[in-house]
This record gives sequence, structure tokens and C-alpha cells, in this order.
Amino acid sequence: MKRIVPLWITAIVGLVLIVSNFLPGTRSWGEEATTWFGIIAAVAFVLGGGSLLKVHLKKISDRNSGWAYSMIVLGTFSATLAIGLFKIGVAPNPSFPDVPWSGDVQGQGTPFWWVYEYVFKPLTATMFAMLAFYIASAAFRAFRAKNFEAVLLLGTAFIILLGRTFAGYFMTSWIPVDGPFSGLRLEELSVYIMQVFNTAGNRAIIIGIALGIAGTSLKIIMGLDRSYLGGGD
Amino acid sequence: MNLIDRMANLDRRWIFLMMGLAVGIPIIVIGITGKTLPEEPTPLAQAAFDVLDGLEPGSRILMAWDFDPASEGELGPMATSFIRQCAQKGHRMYFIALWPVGAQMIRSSTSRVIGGYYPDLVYGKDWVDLGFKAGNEAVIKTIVTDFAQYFPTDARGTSVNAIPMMEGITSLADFDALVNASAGYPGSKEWVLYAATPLKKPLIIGCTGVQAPQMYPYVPNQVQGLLGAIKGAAEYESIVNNWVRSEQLLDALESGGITEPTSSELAARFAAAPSEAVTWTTEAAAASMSPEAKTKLIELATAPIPGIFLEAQRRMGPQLVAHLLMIGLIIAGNIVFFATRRRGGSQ
Amino acid sequence: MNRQQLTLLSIAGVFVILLVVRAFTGNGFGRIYVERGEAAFVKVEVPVLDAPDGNVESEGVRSMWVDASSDEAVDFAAAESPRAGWYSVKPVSPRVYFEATISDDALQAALSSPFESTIGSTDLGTALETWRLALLEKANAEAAVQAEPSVEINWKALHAAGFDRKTSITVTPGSDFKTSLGAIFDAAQAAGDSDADTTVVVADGRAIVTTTADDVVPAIGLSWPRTIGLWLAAIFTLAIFSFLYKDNPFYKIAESVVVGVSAAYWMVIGLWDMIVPNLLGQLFPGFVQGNLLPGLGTADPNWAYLVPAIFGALLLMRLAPKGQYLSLWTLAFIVGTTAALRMVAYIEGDFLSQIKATIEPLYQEVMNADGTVNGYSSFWASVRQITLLIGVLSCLTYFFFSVEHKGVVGKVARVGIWFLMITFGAAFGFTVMGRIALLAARFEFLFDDWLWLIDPTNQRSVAAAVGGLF
Amino acid sequence: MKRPSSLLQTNSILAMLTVMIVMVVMVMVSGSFAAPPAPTDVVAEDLPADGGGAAMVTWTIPTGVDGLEGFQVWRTEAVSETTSRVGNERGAALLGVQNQAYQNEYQRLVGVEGVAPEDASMQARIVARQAVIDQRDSVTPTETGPHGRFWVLVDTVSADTDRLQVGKLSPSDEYRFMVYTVAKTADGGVAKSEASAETGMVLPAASGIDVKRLPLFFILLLLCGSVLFFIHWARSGRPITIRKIAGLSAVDEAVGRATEMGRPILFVPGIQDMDDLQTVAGITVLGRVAKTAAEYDARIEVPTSRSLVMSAARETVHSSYLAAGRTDAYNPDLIYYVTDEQFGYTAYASGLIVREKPAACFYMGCFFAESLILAETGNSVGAIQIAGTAMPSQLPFFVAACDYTLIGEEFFAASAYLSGEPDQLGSLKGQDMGKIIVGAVLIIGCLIATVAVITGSESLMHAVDWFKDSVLSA
Repeated sequence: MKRIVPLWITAIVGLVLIVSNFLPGTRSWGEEATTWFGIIAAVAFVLGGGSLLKVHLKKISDRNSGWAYSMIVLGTFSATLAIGLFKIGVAPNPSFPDVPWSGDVQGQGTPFWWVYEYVFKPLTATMFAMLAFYIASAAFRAFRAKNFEAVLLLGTAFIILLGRTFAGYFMTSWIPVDGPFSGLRLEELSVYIMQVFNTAGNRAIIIGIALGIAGTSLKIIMGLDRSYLGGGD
Repeated sequence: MNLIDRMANLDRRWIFLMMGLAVGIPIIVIGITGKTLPEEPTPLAQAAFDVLDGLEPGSRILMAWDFDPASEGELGPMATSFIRQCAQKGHRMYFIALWPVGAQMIRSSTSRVIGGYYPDLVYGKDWVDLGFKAGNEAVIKTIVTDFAQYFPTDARGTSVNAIPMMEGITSLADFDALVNASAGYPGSKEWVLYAATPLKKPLIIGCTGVQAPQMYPYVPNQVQGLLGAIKGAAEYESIVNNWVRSEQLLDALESGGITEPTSSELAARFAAAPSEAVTWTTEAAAASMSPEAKTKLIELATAPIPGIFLEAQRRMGPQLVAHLLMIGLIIAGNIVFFATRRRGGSQ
Repeated sequence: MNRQQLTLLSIAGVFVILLVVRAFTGNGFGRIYVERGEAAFVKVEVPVLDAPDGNVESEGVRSMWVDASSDEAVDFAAAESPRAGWYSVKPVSPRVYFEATISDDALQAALSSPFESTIGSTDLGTALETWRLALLEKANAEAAVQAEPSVEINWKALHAAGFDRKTSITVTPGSDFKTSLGAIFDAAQAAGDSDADTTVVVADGRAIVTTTADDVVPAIGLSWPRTIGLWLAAIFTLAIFSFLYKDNPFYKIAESVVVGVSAAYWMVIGLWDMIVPNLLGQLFPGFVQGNLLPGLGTADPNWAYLVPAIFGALLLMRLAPKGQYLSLWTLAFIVGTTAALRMVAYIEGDFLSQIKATIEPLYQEVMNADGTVNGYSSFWASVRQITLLIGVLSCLTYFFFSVEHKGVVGKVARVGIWFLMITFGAAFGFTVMGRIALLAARFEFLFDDWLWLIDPTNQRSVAAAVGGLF
Repeated sequence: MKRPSSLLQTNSILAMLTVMIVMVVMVMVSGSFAAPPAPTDVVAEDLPADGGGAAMVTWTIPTGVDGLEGFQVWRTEAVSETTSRVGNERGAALLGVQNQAYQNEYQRLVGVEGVAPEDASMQARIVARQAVIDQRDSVTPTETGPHGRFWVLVDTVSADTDRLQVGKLSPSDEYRFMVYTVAKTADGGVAKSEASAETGMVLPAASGIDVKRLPLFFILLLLCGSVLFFIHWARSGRPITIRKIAGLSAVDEAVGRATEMGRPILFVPGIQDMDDLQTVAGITVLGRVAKTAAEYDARIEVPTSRSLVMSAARETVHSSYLAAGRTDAYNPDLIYYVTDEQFGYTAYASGLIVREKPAACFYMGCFFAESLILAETGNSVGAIQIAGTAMPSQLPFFVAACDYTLIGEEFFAASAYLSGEPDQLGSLKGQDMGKIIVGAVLIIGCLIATVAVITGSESLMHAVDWFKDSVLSA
């Protein structure tokens, strides 16, 4: 029972969705299923919050190392959640001022917006901006032209890095634009690499991935691949 | 310890500092001088512009903002320019987001561009914010055939039936073009696979540098315009800025009594070289224009472009210095590597 | 603590003190200004002009909330009409605040400067207009193009208090603008108009002639929540960057905050943007329409949506101590849907379309404008097409696992790996590019929004004149 | 090129309709001079075997028309279109009435009666609103056209065409069609014929099967069939060969070196959970690495970013040690969970590398931005690094910084090879068949297309176009 029901659910949903592509009469079934999917995806956000709560509560109760940080996680989590769920400080929708819950919780000026603008945004954006530093250090310490393949890779990277800034234009601006060697101007060369070599390589990768995905999906729908149910049969 | 050994054991924090300075100093210099590097548009950016430019004013454009603050540095300027072109052209814009934070991205880009520079556009008639919907590619797959199923209301809670510009929108097939700014999954790849390919609709993509190479194979059959990374943004931005200025100049010339085709030629000329507008107004050809129209024309031709429409071009400065630093670092790293290896390795 | 660290710390400390001093003296950096106002609404019965469904019978009156200052409100609101209101806050750029400050100073100076125009015998409307234009001219001269002061006459208030534009008056102006305005109203009162008090108030860069000074309160000012927010954002940014030097508690705190906030943020968005309109709106349309989304049209409950509701509940079983296996049912639904969607889309959109895009003639003819074949361009276009085909085929060979990479296959696969390396090189370049742009955006935040070192969007261009900033 | 004013936009439908009506009227007027004959036998039918929303209109081209330019196909409005058009027209007309009445009254009040502007606007509004109420019934939308219906232009087609497939119809509405002949007149103008007779009602309903998408269906069937066939083939015990994968042969070398140097081996199975295929593949590779390590008696350490991955990794490593007959050496404490946090995990793993200085590092699984940090740190301690991932954006960094990299599919192939499971091997083989098909189609297709261009053969070109447009794009 524990295994059979999920397998049937996967098979039925999968088949309905595939069939709805070819039989117009069943198209609405497909629409229905994908809409439900979206709702479940939204519930998954709730699940994410719940799991976070569970993990950090456990850390605190076990007094794991760094449990104080778990307190911060829980504190900011609960505060944000309360502000958002109860629409604290949100003015009603101007078209319906008599419905207090009609306001836009994400609207500019609300406390929830404040959390986004001054906490969420700077933190996530800076987290990602750090990668520029790491990439610089990796450039110095890790990217080695140890064989012909690596030379090709780094050489292409140089052309792209130069060709996609003013430096490329500046360095090869002496090559006449309409002469026979105009293709050697760095900005032209970078376009050529992207549109021919990169396109060819990625096209092969894309075709391969598409085949792989079709194969995997088939196995999942047919119940041959059950890894998503966790730990083998 | 000689130089090579010192370099081999260089503390990475010095490299961090170099990167910080390589990005920080150009920002300050450009911020104070206000000068940006010139942009030569590549065909892909031009194609993105041409697709939107080729549609009749009033066309319905779906704007899918699938990114978050982490990628706003690259995609924010693209979003700004997309909206600017559509607003200037008179297209109707429909904003949606498949990323939870995308809804905020819609709000910030629309309030900056529409709120700041096109206040005469009416919400619900010229643009509508349909907000975020969960479900990733399932959202796209559904709205390809049925729009209302996923979007019963807009982001402000108004039923789509009460929004004038939603009239006649039953599915994605009713749009004239799709524009997508994407930072990952779900994003440009999903729009290509689930919407543009089956519907055969024009799709314009602005994406991060990480995704861009993987989108090239789709050009030009499945993707008509592709802006990759900040460079793509800067190119497109400069095209749109020039075009908007020449449109404004054209308006000024025509209201001053100059007719086609002279007006178009002049507008294009002045947009490229603003100073020519000043000299032209003193010539005989401009005699028919009223002094007010002339002042307006000169004002439009010489007015600086608002700062928010130069964001990507400003960022090309730090980009240039940082790229050179990266190349220098890779070369230096390899010199150190080969030098130590020849001596039998230091490890 | 060794000497090197001490030196570093003292340098950083001096820098911080300088920053703080500069921030809180005068109109220092890192502040956010807003304009406060009141949003007021009233419910009125408005006649319907157009019936959207084209049905004449459905036309009549519609009961709706309108802005209290709108035409509809003025025309149809009665004393007993339901009203609602709250404070509204609109952000303004610091420049607006500074300009208003300059304008206010200019207007104050102008008001106490001598009034040199003559008014004589005229009506009240003309007299006030003469006074207004004279004051405006004076104030503009005082502001010296740094700001644009404005002067307004609140005719609505004056009218309500009993003053009439058409009243004929004879005025002897006073020494300065203030006394002259008093003289105008004295003359109006002498001519039989109202005896209400009148005054001129200066606020937010405007001088307003009105009856009650209390109605005019300065609206543009510092926003404490947003200013604190901005500083918090800057501190968080620096806290994350501090990790570059060394792992430290500030970084860990910032990291914990982002974990907590983002999980809650997604939950809230998922609820209000998806679960309420798309699930509850289908199951309990009446309740949702009445309490949460009044804009949603009414409809009958769609009980089919019980299915996703149940699946959603089952998914949450994962949090329960028992019966976690039930969440696998939902997982099965998710996996089945994704698998089916991807299978068709990847074959149609990737597999077939990419094959289609590659099937092109290897010999490409490029025409000149006059219709002849351009040999040079044709040659390169053909080379391009041939290279592309070779690239795709050789890379596919590399990813072909049934045959050993020996002989011809091995050589072709080797060409394939070269193509792949060039592809990865391009990806490398683009990724580097993207990462740097993100860093640039963060630095711009620090230098522009917070420190006010640069002003690319022209938000503070007059700040120097006010605060002696730089 | 210019943006229309907002008023124009509101009424754009109205404006369009007006233009159409004017056109129709003009044509009717001009038609009285030298109208070409209308097409005859106009028939419309629902397009069979489609996804709905399309109909086919056919007609007979009239003979003996001088300067025949083409045909215009028109259709009736759907009910919803009529409703919204009528609504818009009435709305616009009433708005016009209101504005006019307001202007008149305001000017009268201010100019003639000398009412103060702030009072005048209010009084004028009242009058304007009354005007609308009074004239409400007198505003009637236009409802004209041939055959007493309102028509919408679908398309104009060239002179040699006698059919048009009309798409974008609503499958639940009924439509009628008519066709005009368009021809050049003697004075160089363009004249339009009388309207043809209207067709009967057509309901462009969806049919049972969408024939246009059948090629896609068969291709899916073919690809899935080959995967299933080879799975069956492998299950029935027949051998499936997989080529040698360079990265895998390096495993022995790396593990051997670790043993020699007496330093540990680090294995990072990515940062995603077990539901990601790459993590599964990574764990499979871990099995092989652990087995070699057990044989060489090297220490292997596996920090994971998910607790489920930890359990799976322990299970796998345990069975590897079992297979190598070294259960005594198996230490589950070296396989542990760190944190779910991306950068928290990365900081831990890079700290570990710096502390323990492993001789070999394996990165096998799903990676994001941390790929770079890990590879860099591993490189700085001089470890042999072997990576495997299918994340296209992270591959460049692994390729540049590691000694061996399993690229994309190669990674899955390695996993299939190592696991020896018939399902994995079979589907790999099935996918290989797909690639053979791709290669064959590409070579043949390109050759035929080239021959077609060089010889200028129309039929070959048509064949290529047909193949691309019908088979390859459903």
C-alpha cells in the first residue's frame, strides 16, 4: 500500500498529462492537473517553513553548537511570518476601504515590504555578490593551462572577457571594419564563438539532455525508477 | 623567499582586495564624472529591439520577470529598458512572475520607469501587474491554453474580468510577444520549451551571464532576441535610449511643422549628434519653426539621459577593469604554476 | 591582539567615527525622505455611464468607494456616507526635500521683503493674483534657480469662508508682502465679504494663502523607519562582506537572518499570492470575496479543488510525527506531473527543434544588394554552417557511450571535446561577467544609496547647497 | 511610430471599426462603377483532426477578372466579441456626450453667468451626468454589414489561392464566413466585389485526435520504445557494453596516491537531496571510490549537505567495504551531515580541506556556485581532483581547476556503468540509439538541403521544408 498508491498516482498523472498533448478532448484534464500542481507548489513553501522550524527547534533543544544562531533564525522567521500573515500595518485596498484584510501585503511602505527591502534584498544580493571575489581568487590559484583542452578553455574565456567589454574594441580597433580580416576584431570574434562553437557544443549537450530527460521521465512514469520514493525498493 | 614563492603563497585576501578596488574605483570615478564607455550594439541586442519595434503600437506584450534581488544587478537594467521601449512605443504590458520575489521586481521596475517617466500610462489599460504564481513550468504550460485558470486576479486583488486590458486574453496565444528576464529556473529555458516553441510566438530573453551561453542555440528559431549578462543590457539600453530620444525629437519637429521624411532624418541625426540640433535651428530650413518649438527641440536634444536608463552602461566600467584583472590573475597564476613546476614543485 | 591588527582596527575606527559624524551633522548621508499624506475614501452611489456588457437594463447606480477628493465624492457624498482613511507615505528623493527647504527659506525671505507693486481698485481675485505673481517672482529670485518655489491661493477654503472673487475692493498695500496680503483681505471684509481669519503658510516649498493655518502641515520629512532600514541594509551588506576577511559572528548572524526571513517570506507569498486566490478562492469563494479579496468575482465553489487541498495536506504530513509516508502521495503527484511535462516539452522544444535548426544547406549563398552572389560572404557563411554541423556531430560522438573512443571515432570525439572546451570557455567568460555585475550593484548601493558618494540618478544634486555636504 | 494618446487607445477598437465601416461603404460606392465579380461556392468547414479553433474556407476563383489582386476573407463576430464591441462603442459615445455637455455648461456658467470656477465645475458635472442619463437610450451601436451581420476581416490572400485556413477561433463559438474579390481597376485603384454569399454556421470544435501533433507522438513512441527495448534486453541478461570513461580510471590512481601519502580522501556528493538524479549518480560513484579505498586501506571522508544523503552514503560505503572484505575498517563517523546551508556547507568543506590536506578530492553531484570555492581550495593543497556534474554553468570551473571531469552525460554513464543495473544501462543504450538517429538525420538532412540549394531543385527543397515543418515541429 505504501508503495503502490504513489506509483499509481505518478502513472495516472503522467499519462493524463502526456495524452492531453495529443487528444484535444483531454486538454482540460491536463490544465486542471497543472493548476493543482501550482497550488501544491505553494503548499511546499509552507512545508519549507515548517521543516526549518523543526530543524532549528531541535538544534535549540539539543543545545547543539551554534544554537544561538538558531534562535536568530527562529526569531526572524516568526517575526516575518507574523508581519506577513496578519498583514500588519497594511492599509486596505483603496477600492475596498471597508475590508481591512484587502490590502496588498507586498505594497511599498508596508512592514512586510520593509523586511524585503532592508533585510532580504541586501542579504541575498550580497551573498551572491561575494562570488565575484571567489572567482578572482580561483582565477589566480586554480585555473591552470595544464593541457591543450585547458588552454582552449582559458583562451576562449579571454576572448569573451575582452570582446564583451570596451577593451576588446580598443585593442583591435586598428583592424578595418569592412576589410577581409574584420572577423578577427575581438568583439566580432566573441560573437562568432558564441554563435558557432558555443551553439554547436550546447546544441549537442541539449540534445543529449533531452534524450536523458525523456528516458528518465519514462522510467518514472512506468514505475521503473522509484528513487524519488526514497532508498530503493 | 623570491618573488615566485611569495606569489605562490599570496594570501587570498589580497586578491579579494584587488577585486574590490577593481570594481569600486571605476564606480566612484564613473559616478562622479558621469561618463560611460561607448556601446556598439551586437545583432542580438538589435534583434531584441527590432521585435518590439516591429509590432504595432497597442500590441500585447507579456513581461515575465523571473529573477530576484540577487540577480538584479544584471537584470534590473534590462527590465528597465524593456519597459521603457514598450511604454514609449505604446504597447500594452502584462507583468507576471514565476519567482516568489519576482513580484517585488515587477513593482520596483514599474514604479521606477512607468511611475517616474510615463505617468500618463493607466494601470489596467496600458499595463497590469498579475503578480507571482507558484508552479514553475506548470504555470506556463497551463496559461498556454487557459490564462484565467492561473490568474483569477491581478496582484492587487482585482478580478481580471474587471481589468479592461484583460479583455480578449484567454491564453498566451493572444499575446503578440513574450519578454522574459530570467535568472535561472524557472526562466528562459522554460519559456522557450513550454511557450515559445509550441505557440511559435516571438520571445525576447534577457538573462544572466550564467545562462546566456545555453540560450544561444535557440536563436533565431525559438528565441528572437537575446540579451546576455550586463553587456547585453548595456547594448540594448543604448539602442533604446537613442531611439527614445529620436522619437521625442521627431515629436518636437513635427509639432514645429517639419514633416516626413525630413523630420525622421533630422531626428535620427540629432539623436546621434545633439550639438547639430543647435546649429540647425539657426539655418534657413528651420525658419518655419516657432521659437518655442526650437527651444523645446534644443532642450530635448541636449538634455542628459536620466540616470536610471544608464545603469547598465555605467556598470560596464567596473566590468572592464575587473575583466582585465581576471585575465591578469589567470596569467599570473599560471606563470607561478609553471615556474614552481619547473623547479620540481613546491608542494 | 598584535600590532598589525591594532593598527588596522584603529584605521577602521577612525573611518567609522568620521562616517557617523558626517551622517548626523547637517543633512548628512544615508537618510530617506518621504512625503506623508492622508488617504481618505468615501462610499457613494455613482450613476453608471456605460454598461460593460452592453445591456441597457443593467445600467443604474453603482455603490462604490471613491477618493474623498475626487469629483464623484464632491458630487455624491452625503454627511452620512461611510468614510474610511489612513495615513499614506510616499518616498521622495532627498533632492525634493532639499529643494523644498531652499524654497521655504526663499519664500520666508520674500514674504518679509517690500511689496513694490500697486493694486488700487480692482476685484479680490485680481488683487490676490497680482500679489501672488509678485511674491513668486521675488521668491524665485531668492531661490536662485536651485529650487522652484510655488505660491498657491486656496480658493476653495476662501470661497467656503465667504470670500468672493468678484468683490470690488480698493487696496492700499502695506510695506511688505505679509501686510499687503492683510490689507487685501481687510479691504474684502470692508466690502462686505466674510470676516474669517486668513493667513499665509509656508510648507514643503509652497506658500499657501488659506483660512485655517492648521490644515497645512509640512509633509516632507525624514522617515525614521526607512532610514534605519537603509542603515540596517548597509550593515548587513558589510557583515556579509566581512566573511572575506575571516569567518566571524557578524557573518553568521546575517546568514541566520537570511535563512529565517527567506523561509517566512516565501511562505507568506505562497499563501497570499497562490493559496488564497487559487485554492481558497475556488473552495470558499464567498468567504474569500467577502473578507480577503473583495475584487474577486463571486462564483460557486469548485469542489474539484478539494483534490489539491488534500494533496497539500498530505504533503504537510511530512512534519507530523506519524504517517509521513502519506506525503509520498503528494510527492508522487509532483514527480509524475514534472516528468510528463518535461518529457514532451524537452523532446518537442529541445530535441526536435534543435535538429530542425541544424538542418540547413551547408552551402550558404549570400546575396549582394544588386542580386549577385557575394563570394566572400558566401564562403564564410558556408564555413560557419559546416563548422556548426561538425561541432554538433563530434560533440554527440563524445557523448556516445556504446563505442570505444578508438580510431576514427576517437579522433572525432577528440574534436568534440575541443568544441566542448570552447563552449565551456565561453560559459566561463559569461559567468565571470555576471558575477562582477552583481558585485558592482552592491557597491553602487553602498556608495550611492548609503554613503551618497556618487549621485548618478541625480537625487541629491542640490544637497551641497543646503548642508555643506562635500 | 508614435504612441497614440490614451483617448485614442481607449477607442482604438472603435476607430478601427469606423475605418472598416468607411472602407466597406467606400467599396460599396466604388463597387457601383466597376465591381469585380464575387467569388462563388464559398464553403466553410471545421478543420478535421485538429486541436479545435480552426476552420477551412474554400471558394471558386471567378474567371475573367482583369487585374485580380486577391481575396479578402471575413468572418462573423463571436458573441463575446459583439458584446464587448457594443459595450465599448456605447461607453465611448456616452463619454463623448458627457464631455460635450460638461464643456458647454461650464463655459456657460463661467462666461455668461459669472459663477466661480470651483462652483461651476460641480454644477457642470451634474448637468453632464443628467445629459448622459437622458441620452442613454438614443446611443445605439452600429450593427451593419452585408447579410445584416457584423463582420471581421480575417486575412487577405493572393489571387491564385482558393482556400484559407482560419485559426485563432473559439472552439465553442459558431462562425459564418464570406469572401470578397479584390481587383485593380482601370484607373490604378483597387476595387472590391460585392460580398459573396455567406457560408453556413461552422463550429470549429476540437476533434478526437490532433493530427498535427501525431509526428511528435510517433517520435516519442520511437524514443521511449528504444529505451524500453534495451532495458528489457539488459534485464534478460544480455550484455551491454559501455566505453571506458577516462575519469573513472583516474579513481584508482587518486586513491593509490592517497594511500602512498597517508592522507585522506574527500568525497563531496553535491549539495542537493536524493531526489536529484545527480546526487544518486554521485552516490553510485562513491560506492566505487569507497571500494577502491577499502582495498588500498585509505581513509575516506564524506561530509554531506542533506541528512538523507548521509544515510544513503553510509549504506553505500558500508556495502563497498563489505564487498572488499574490510568491514572492520568501515567507520560510519567519517560520513556525516554538516548543514543544509549552501555557504555554511561550503565554508565547512573548504575548512576541512585546508586542515586535513586530502590527497584526493572527489566532487560528484549537483553543484552551484560553491563548485568554484571547493575546487580552488582543493587545488591550493595540491590534491588530485576528480569532478562530475551535469550543471552546465559549473562545468567550466571544474574543467579548469580539476584533473579529471565527468562532463554531463558522461557522469550518468559512469554511474550506470558502475551500478551495473540493467535499467540504467538499458536506458543509456536507448539514448545512444536516439543519438544515432539524430546523427543520421542531421547528415542526411544537411546533405539533401545542400544538394537542393546547389542544384536548385524545387522538389528537394520542398521535401526538406516539409520534413522540417511537419515532422520536426509539431
